[in-house]
Amino acid sequence: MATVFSPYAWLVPAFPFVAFAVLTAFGRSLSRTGAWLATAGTFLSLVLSLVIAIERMTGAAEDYRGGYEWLRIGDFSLPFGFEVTNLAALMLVVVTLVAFLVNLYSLGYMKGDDRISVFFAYVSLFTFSMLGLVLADNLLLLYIFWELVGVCSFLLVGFWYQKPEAKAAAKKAFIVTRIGDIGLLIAILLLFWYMPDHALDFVSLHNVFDPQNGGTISLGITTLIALLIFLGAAGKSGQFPLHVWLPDAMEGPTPISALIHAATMVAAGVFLVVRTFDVFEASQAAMDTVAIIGAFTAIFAATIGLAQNDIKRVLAYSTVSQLGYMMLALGVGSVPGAMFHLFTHAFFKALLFLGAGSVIHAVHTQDIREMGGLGRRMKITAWTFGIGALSLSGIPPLAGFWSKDAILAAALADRPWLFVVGAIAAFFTALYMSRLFFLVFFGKPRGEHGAQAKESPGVMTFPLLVLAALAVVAGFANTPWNGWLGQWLTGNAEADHASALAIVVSVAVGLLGFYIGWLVYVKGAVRRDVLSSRLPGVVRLLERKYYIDELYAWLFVRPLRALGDALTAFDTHVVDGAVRLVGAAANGIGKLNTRLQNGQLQTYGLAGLLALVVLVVAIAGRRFW
Amino acid sequence: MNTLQWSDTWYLAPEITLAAFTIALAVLDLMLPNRTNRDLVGWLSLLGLAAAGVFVGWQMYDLHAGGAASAAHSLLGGSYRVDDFGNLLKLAFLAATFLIVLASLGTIRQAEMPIKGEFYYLVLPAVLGAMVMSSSGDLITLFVGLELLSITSYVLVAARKTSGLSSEAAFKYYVTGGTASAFILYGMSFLYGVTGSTSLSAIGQGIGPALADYRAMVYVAFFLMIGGFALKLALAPFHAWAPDVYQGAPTPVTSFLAVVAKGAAFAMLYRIFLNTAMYASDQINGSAVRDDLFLALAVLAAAAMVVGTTGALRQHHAKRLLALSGVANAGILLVPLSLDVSNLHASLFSEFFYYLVAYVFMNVGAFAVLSVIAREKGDEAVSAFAGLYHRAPWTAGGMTVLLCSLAGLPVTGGFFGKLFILFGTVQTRAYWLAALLLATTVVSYYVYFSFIRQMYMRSGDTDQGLRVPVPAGIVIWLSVAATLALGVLPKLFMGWIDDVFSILADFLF
Amino acid sequence: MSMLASYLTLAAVLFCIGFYGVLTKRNAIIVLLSIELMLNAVNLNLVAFSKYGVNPALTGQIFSLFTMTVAAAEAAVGIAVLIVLYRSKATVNADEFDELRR
Amino acid sequence: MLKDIPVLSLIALIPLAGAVLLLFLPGRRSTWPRGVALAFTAIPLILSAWLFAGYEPILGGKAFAEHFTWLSIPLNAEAWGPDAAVASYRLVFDYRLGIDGISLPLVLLTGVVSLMAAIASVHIRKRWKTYYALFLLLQTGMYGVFLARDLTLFFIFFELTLIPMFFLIGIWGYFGREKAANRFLLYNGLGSAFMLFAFLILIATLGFSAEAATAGGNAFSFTGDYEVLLAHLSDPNAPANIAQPGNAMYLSDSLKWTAFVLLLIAFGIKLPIFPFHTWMLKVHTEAPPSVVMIHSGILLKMGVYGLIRFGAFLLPEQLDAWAPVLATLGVINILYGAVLACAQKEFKLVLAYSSISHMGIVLLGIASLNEIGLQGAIYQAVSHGLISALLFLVVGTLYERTGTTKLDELGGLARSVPFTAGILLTAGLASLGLPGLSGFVGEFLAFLGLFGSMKALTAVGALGVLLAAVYVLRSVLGITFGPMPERFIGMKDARFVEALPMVALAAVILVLGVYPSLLTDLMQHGFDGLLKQLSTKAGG
Repeated sequence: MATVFSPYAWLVPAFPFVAFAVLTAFGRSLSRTGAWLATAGTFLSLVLSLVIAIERMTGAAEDYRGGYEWLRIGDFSLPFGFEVTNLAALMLVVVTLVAFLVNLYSLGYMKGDDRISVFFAYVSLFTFSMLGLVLADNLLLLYIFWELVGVCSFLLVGFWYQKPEAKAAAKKAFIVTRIGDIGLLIAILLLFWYMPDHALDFVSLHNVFDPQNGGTISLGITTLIALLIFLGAAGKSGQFPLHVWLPDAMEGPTPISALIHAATMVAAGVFLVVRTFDVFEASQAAMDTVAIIGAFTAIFAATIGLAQNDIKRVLAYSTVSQLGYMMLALGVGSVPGAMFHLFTHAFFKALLFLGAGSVIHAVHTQDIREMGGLGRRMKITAWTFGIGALSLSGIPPLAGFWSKDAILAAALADRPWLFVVGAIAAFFTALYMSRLFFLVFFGKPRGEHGAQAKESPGVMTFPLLVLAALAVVAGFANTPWNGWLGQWLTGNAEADHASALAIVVSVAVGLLGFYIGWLVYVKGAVRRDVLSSRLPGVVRLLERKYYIDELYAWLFVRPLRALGDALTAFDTHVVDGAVRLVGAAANGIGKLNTRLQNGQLQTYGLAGLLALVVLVVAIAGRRFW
Repeated sequence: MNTLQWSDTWYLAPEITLAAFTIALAVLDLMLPNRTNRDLVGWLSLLGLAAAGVFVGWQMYDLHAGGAASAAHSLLGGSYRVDDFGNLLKLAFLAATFLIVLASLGTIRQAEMPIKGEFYYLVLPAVLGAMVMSSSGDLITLFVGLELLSITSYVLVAARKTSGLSSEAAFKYYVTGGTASAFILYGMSFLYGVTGSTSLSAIGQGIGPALADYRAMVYVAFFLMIGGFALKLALAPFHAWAPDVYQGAPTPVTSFLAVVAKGAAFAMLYRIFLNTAMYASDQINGSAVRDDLFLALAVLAAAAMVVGTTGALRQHHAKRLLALSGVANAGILLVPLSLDVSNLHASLFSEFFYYLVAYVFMNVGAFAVLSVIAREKGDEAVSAFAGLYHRAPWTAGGMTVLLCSLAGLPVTGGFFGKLFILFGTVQTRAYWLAALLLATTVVSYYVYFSFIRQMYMRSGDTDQGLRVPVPAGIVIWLSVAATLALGVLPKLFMGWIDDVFSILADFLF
Repeated sequence: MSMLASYLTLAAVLFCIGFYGVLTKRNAIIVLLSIELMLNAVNLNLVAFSKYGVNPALTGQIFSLFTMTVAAAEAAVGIAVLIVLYRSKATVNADEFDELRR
Repeated sequence: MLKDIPVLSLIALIPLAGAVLLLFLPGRRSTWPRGVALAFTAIPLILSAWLFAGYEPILGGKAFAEHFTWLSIPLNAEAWGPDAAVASYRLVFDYRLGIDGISLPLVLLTGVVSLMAAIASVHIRKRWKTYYALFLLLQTGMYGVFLARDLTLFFIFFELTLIPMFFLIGIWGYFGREKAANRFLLYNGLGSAFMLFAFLILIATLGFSAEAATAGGNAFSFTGDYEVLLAHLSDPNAPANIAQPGNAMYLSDSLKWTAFVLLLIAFGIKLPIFPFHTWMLKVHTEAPPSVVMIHSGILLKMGVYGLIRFGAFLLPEQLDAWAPVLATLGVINILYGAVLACAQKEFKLVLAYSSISHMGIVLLGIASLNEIGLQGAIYQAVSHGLISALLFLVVGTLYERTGTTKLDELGGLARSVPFTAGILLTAGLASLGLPGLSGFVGEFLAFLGLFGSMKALTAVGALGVLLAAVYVLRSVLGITFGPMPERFIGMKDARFVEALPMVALAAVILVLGVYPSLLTDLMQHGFDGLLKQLSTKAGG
């Protein structure tokens, strides 16, 4: 069935871009209206993408591709086009929806900030780039938008540029992700030279790496390419060991954390892997790497999350951990699982961040030890946050449960030990979420602001409600008994590895974790410092995030600085010294001449005589002996 | 017809004119009462120089009147030749002297040179000597010309009677000059010995056969002469006297020494080497005497370029600096002659002469500027140029052009002169010379731009305008114009040289 | 030929003595004289060659006449210069004439 | 209509005319000189834009070639010597201008940057007349370099840029200006000396050709005409290619190598290639910003251009053989420059070293020896020109206000001068190769091209991209972000004259980043000749 709306898909990113352009052009003059304008732009794209998505859901419209030639050199040409697939359609909806809600939310959250128009300009730019990334039909174009979203994230993390932490965090975010980007870049270079007729678009990627007509590219190269792509993905999606930037990125305004560092951009890595999944499938080694890194990240980040006291950092580490889950899913070959989790996670994690934002808005602190007892004062926030927390902890029947279960099931089917890891991570997840939730909303107010905290305005609570609703229902898009989403995404009916064991375990660990949390932080049945008193080392280790940052400082930052200083010395003394030496040499000869000029005529004559003798001996003399 | 005919006097017209003017002016100078300004004598000597120049030009026209590509008139049994080589150089010398005298009018202070008249009429015999050197076909005439030039210039150097420096310079110049003459003469005597003749052409024919049994003596002859000439031309390391003498001598005399005396010595060198040394090789037992001799010249040229340029690096006295730059330039001027004359590279004289003319203009101009400044500040250090940009922007600009030419930067005569010489070296694959030439050129940037730094980037003690005497101004701007013209349209001049000059008719006869 | 050889040797010796004098003598007068000595060596050479050289002719002797004349003129100027110099410096020590240097 | 007027000569010489005109105008106040300078800077830009419009890659700009016989110098008109049949040898230096896909982008770059620098020269406080006269003279030199099609002419224009630069640095520079000026003059003078040496070798061999026989016999000539040299290069019957004893014009391999190495050093100094880079540090720090815009924006590109135009086209075998060396040098440049840029405490030095790093990328492009890489090299040259010009424009603007360029004395300027800070950030992002800005395209193409031949080296070089992010963010954020010292409170943001060129340059950078075909289409057939040469070498 021919598609009607897909040809207009390019409009989806266009709206936010227009908003961005207008805001940058005359942002200062229209501060608040500008904000509304940006929101409106996002809303338009939301509508359009919904239309597209619905169209594709109702009837299986074939993929649509459009675009023009960007750059032609000799007989190489680099096209510039967009492609609408079901995957893209889904991402469009997710991105635009979250973006719209965040815009709405920010209207309240950022009120009174004198650079609000700049803020919305950045957000619109980000939305544009993210949508472009989703729609890109070839790797190069994807890379371009990939970098753009990176920059937007950098700009927004550093939005409060006067805070040194924000500055540092922004720098860190950019540079660390850049490491991954280089991997991706090299992967693109490799593909360009190895692909038949230098094609970089995903369709030909799919065809070339398709198992039946495979073998065009050697396994080694394929693995290399896959790993490099994954390096890029790891950078963006904060996979170990490139996860360090994500928690620091929480220096940015909270809505940004929700939009970029929870729902959309960080998921771009997962999206990238899905987009190039054929390459991965062609190399088992790559798949293993993805799976193992993913699983490790999941449990690693979860453990750190247990010991953090900054509400946003806890959520950040949980994001890292969840992204790990998605990678794990991909590693074990379940694209639907990954996409499904990405889908649900976008909602409940955005919900959690926005909720956290509303809390921070109320109490002006991010330290959960200074909060508490907010449940009574901020009902909506508390309830929605609770839903989000439960959903994340995988308590049925909330969305998080279904998606996480899908992943665990896939892992169990593929490699049981990964399933175990995942389950433990799930337990930790539930634990730290309950800790967070109970510490914030239960008990007595601890911080000075806690007492007179009040509920946030409507523009901020409305998105919470919407997201909460989604966090509840989104899960039914793909339940063990109907794998609709998976089918819709991948086209072929996914062999769903629904297994009772997986369900039981995931439910069990979820509930257990939450229960323990309740015991410790509400009922006080177990003393809080039970761990920190018994094995302080472990707690310290977790609080300091396994000393990864320090490790990097030792491994890279200091050596670079040292090398820089060493080379500076080298440059000034050796290289430039050589130059000066040449000059000195010329001067030296000159000095000899000055030495000769002693005013004594007879000295001059003597010099002449010697010279003549030498000349004669050297030139004529050689003829005689 | 070995005796002097009346008809020959016409060919000697330029020389005779100069001689006549010399005597007349000497007498006039005696007659004039002391209080009258001697500039009159100066203008008259200018007239004499101009007249001689006209005659030379006329003769050149005559030589080519028949449309003959090139001809030469030899008189007094071939001991004196009126040919294009000679005429071209004569023109150059006369022009240079003309400019120098013109510049000196109004810039020489009475205190500096008590009896200016002497200077004005002693310049003439000096030029006469130079002209004789450039157009003799016989060792004797060459020697006489050389001595005429040298002796008069001894006196000129001493012209600043009152100053001990001047006379010390004169003494040094005298001793060096005398020694040089002695060497040259001694060498000549051997040349005469092995060939039994003093006429260059005869020597040229005789020297090849003579090699068979007198090879050593030929070597001695030529190396003695080379030593003498090296001393005269102040080629390193025979150059040490030059800075002293240049510093001590009055500025106009300095520039005369730097330009005319040098040029004349080169003329003599060309005469001797192209007419005799060229043939100092016999095919029978192929002894490479000729190659050795030219190689010796090349080595001397290289040494001069290196020592002159680097020495100038550490020099802060403008005149001494220009003296050392003169050493370097002498080296450059020597390069074309030192290159192997083959059918591919017969352009040595064009290259030499082009650069010589460029050198004349840039040097005379620079010395004129220097004398203007020195006259006003009484200080001849490079730092005397400080802030010239503010005091006389146009003069500063002109000086900049001249310096660029000295440094061999486009688009100036100096640039193309060096370019042609360079091309010659590369053509004959004398890459080592080319490399040295380039290297020294780069070093010389620093030397010459030290003036520019002073003029533009330092501020002098005073900022009130600098008064440039009209004659000096004319000279400066003539030189600048000529330098630029040579730089923008080398074709005109180079083409003219090529039309006029023929290596076959003038040498190798 | 041996005749010629001896003359040439004598001339060479003279020349060397002269040059030696130029280079070493402190007294400026002596220096001037040494130059004359060198020129005389040349004259000797020329005359010898014109007598015993290849195709003997008078040219050499004539040349030597020229040389002498010129040398005389030169010497005159030299002495004059020296006198002027003596006026200002009140010495004839060649090695004290080093006001111009560096 | 374009064909009728000598548009190239106009482009090259109009600035000179302006300079001459300036000498006769009053220079008391800045108005007159400035106005004239702007006018005479704008005209060539317009003309080159016109050129851009009328240029057809297929024709390779033959339509615009200009030629006046300038000087053909008789070396020797004698029938003399061993072969008496020879009538004359002539040395032919002609005035030849031409344009093609390689030079046109650089000409445009020259136009844009010069105009912007002229506008940005408001910061010049003294001797306007002299300043603008020299400024115009400099332009003539630069245009000439990119347009000349005769070796000698090229050299003359190349030298012509030295003198004005010496003055511009030495008179209007900062504290250490004289030293910097000297360093510049001597170092570059050395470079041009090397170049001249190589050129003369080529002229004396490749440039030798027989002309129509005259009455006196055959006439021969040595010429520096680029086209002739190219023709002889591939012509087996050219004397330069005939190896027989006594053939003085034979261009032996050793000679070729000599020439190649000489050229490599000559242009390596301009580029600059490590270790010949120290001179440009001084220039970057000591020269006035508007001059550095020209210097870093255009003069360095003359090295790139020369290396491709002569090193590559005239000596393809040597380039082919040395491609790995060039690539290695490029990688060294990239990493060395980047690491040092990370360690600097003076913003100008950061920029200087970053230039070194970026020029390394150009080297990579050249070393790739394929069309992508070569185009990438040119593209990178152009974009780096624009970016560094913009950066130094900002530097000048900031220095005007803060009086310092030390990183540790600056900070938080985004608050007091948000616009300038924003531009600075943009320029920084462009220079670290952010897609969508011109920097990325050049970088990407260069890497892409080289990757075809040398994968490992390229991968190593790509680390430079990471380091670029490090040093750019370190310095730019150091200046704009963080808490702001009190003394910067109440600073005025960029005036209109300052903002105008900033916006213009930023716009060009953006356009080139979004729509690179604008330039690459020009270069389309620019390298065909060279590539054919290389392929034949590979084949035979």
